[in-house]
Amino acid sequence: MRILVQEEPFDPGAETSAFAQGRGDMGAVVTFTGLVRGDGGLSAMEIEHYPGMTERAITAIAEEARDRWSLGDVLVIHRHGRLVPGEAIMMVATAAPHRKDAFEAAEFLMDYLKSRAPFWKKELGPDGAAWVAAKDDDEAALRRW
Amino acid sequence: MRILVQEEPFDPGAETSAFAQGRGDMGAVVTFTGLVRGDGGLSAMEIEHYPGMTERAITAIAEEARDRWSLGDVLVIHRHGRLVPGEAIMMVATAAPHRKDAFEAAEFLMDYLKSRAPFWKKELGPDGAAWVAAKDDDEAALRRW
Amino acid sequence: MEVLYFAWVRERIGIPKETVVSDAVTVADLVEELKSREERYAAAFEDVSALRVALDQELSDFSAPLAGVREVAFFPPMTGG
Amino acid sequence: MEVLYFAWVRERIGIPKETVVSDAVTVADLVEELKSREERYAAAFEDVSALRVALDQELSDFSAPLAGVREVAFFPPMTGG
Repeated sequence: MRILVQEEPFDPGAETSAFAQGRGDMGAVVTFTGLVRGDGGLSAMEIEHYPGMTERAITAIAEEARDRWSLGDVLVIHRHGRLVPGEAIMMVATAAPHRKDAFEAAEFLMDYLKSRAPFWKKELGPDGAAWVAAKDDDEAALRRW
Repeated sequence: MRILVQEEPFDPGAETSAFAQGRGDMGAVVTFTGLVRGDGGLSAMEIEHYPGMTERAITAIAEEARDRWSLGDVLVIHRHGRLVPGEAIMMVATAAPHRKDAFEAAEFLMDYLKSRAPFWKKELGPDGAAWVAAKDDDEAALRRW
Repeated sequence: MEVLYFAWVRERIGIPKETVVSDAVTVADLVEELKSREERYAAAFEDVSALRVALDQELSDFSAPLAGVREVAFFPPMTGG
Repeated sequence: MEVLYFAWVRERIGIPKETVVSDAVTVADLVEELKSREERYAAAFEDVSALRVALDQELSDFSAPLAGVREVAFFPPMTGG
């Protein structure tokens, strides 16, 4: 299990390669990458987080995923600081013997990261800066687990 | 949309990088990579396919995914021929504005590729060669779509 | 018409492909005709419920008519992905 | 105890962190105490249903007791991922 909370950019492809490497017993690797969208004239995104709690919260989420599904490994990378459109904000990767576990665990991790890990996004666009509001949909997505 | 049926190995990481590159309007990229598992003493896998029908079947599956979900792009790579444990058999990637579409479309593509694309796997192990039997689970997985 | 065999169907029949001249009306009729030919066909088509058929590269079923079909393929359930 | 503010709560109050000496029994009591201090606190805590609270870096709620807590953090609903 590997959890990285960092300001530096990362390369989702290189992380996927490293994660999938030499998994003789795992048949399925699922990755999710979240990218900054440039629609609405967005010029940058600033992500604030709560150092200390962030790592704890993500570790707890990842451990719960490992308890619930048969997983070989879990990777979570989440950036903070300033990002521009097209850049990767975060990624999740899961490895499992079977695809159902890998998919479900990745979706579970994403649903929890959206609403339970202490990150806050601010969008900078033509009308200035605005904090992204939490979506009811994201809260609802947690109820299925 | 890009569909590749090939004997040559491919690098899931490099494909992920290329696929996720410069998607200013897509917030979510999901990838699934299927790897040859080495458990049970498996030494190699041979994948037979039906040239011509394979490409048609995968194209039809990918087009259906684009009709059903809001997707920016779809990638499917599937190998045939001889593979050894740890090698990537296939991958699917989906890009969408939102994560729900990217996840669901990737799972849909996988479920259909498992049972509706003309590939047949043969496992070579300590007791000789054996064709992989289709699983009832895989047929059942299609019913949710 | 061209008849193709894949995976263990191909192995049992011993060839990947052959040209068949037949008056069979449906896929099931063609299967009966092939089974009556030789033991290896009878062995391959013993249990058609374990088989799938494609007509001109589209999945079909054993009751489908063969009129106008150029390529028939028989194979076990697919195991891709 | 240390009190931390994030995102627009931090912006409204104007500081990311402060040390607060208080006899507040619950989080809600602490919020009332802070609100009575200055207008910027009253503005930040105007609608606590729009806020979340963490006690010693674990999500909690406004009725939770503060006994033994060293770090309290107030912030809007998270928007990670």
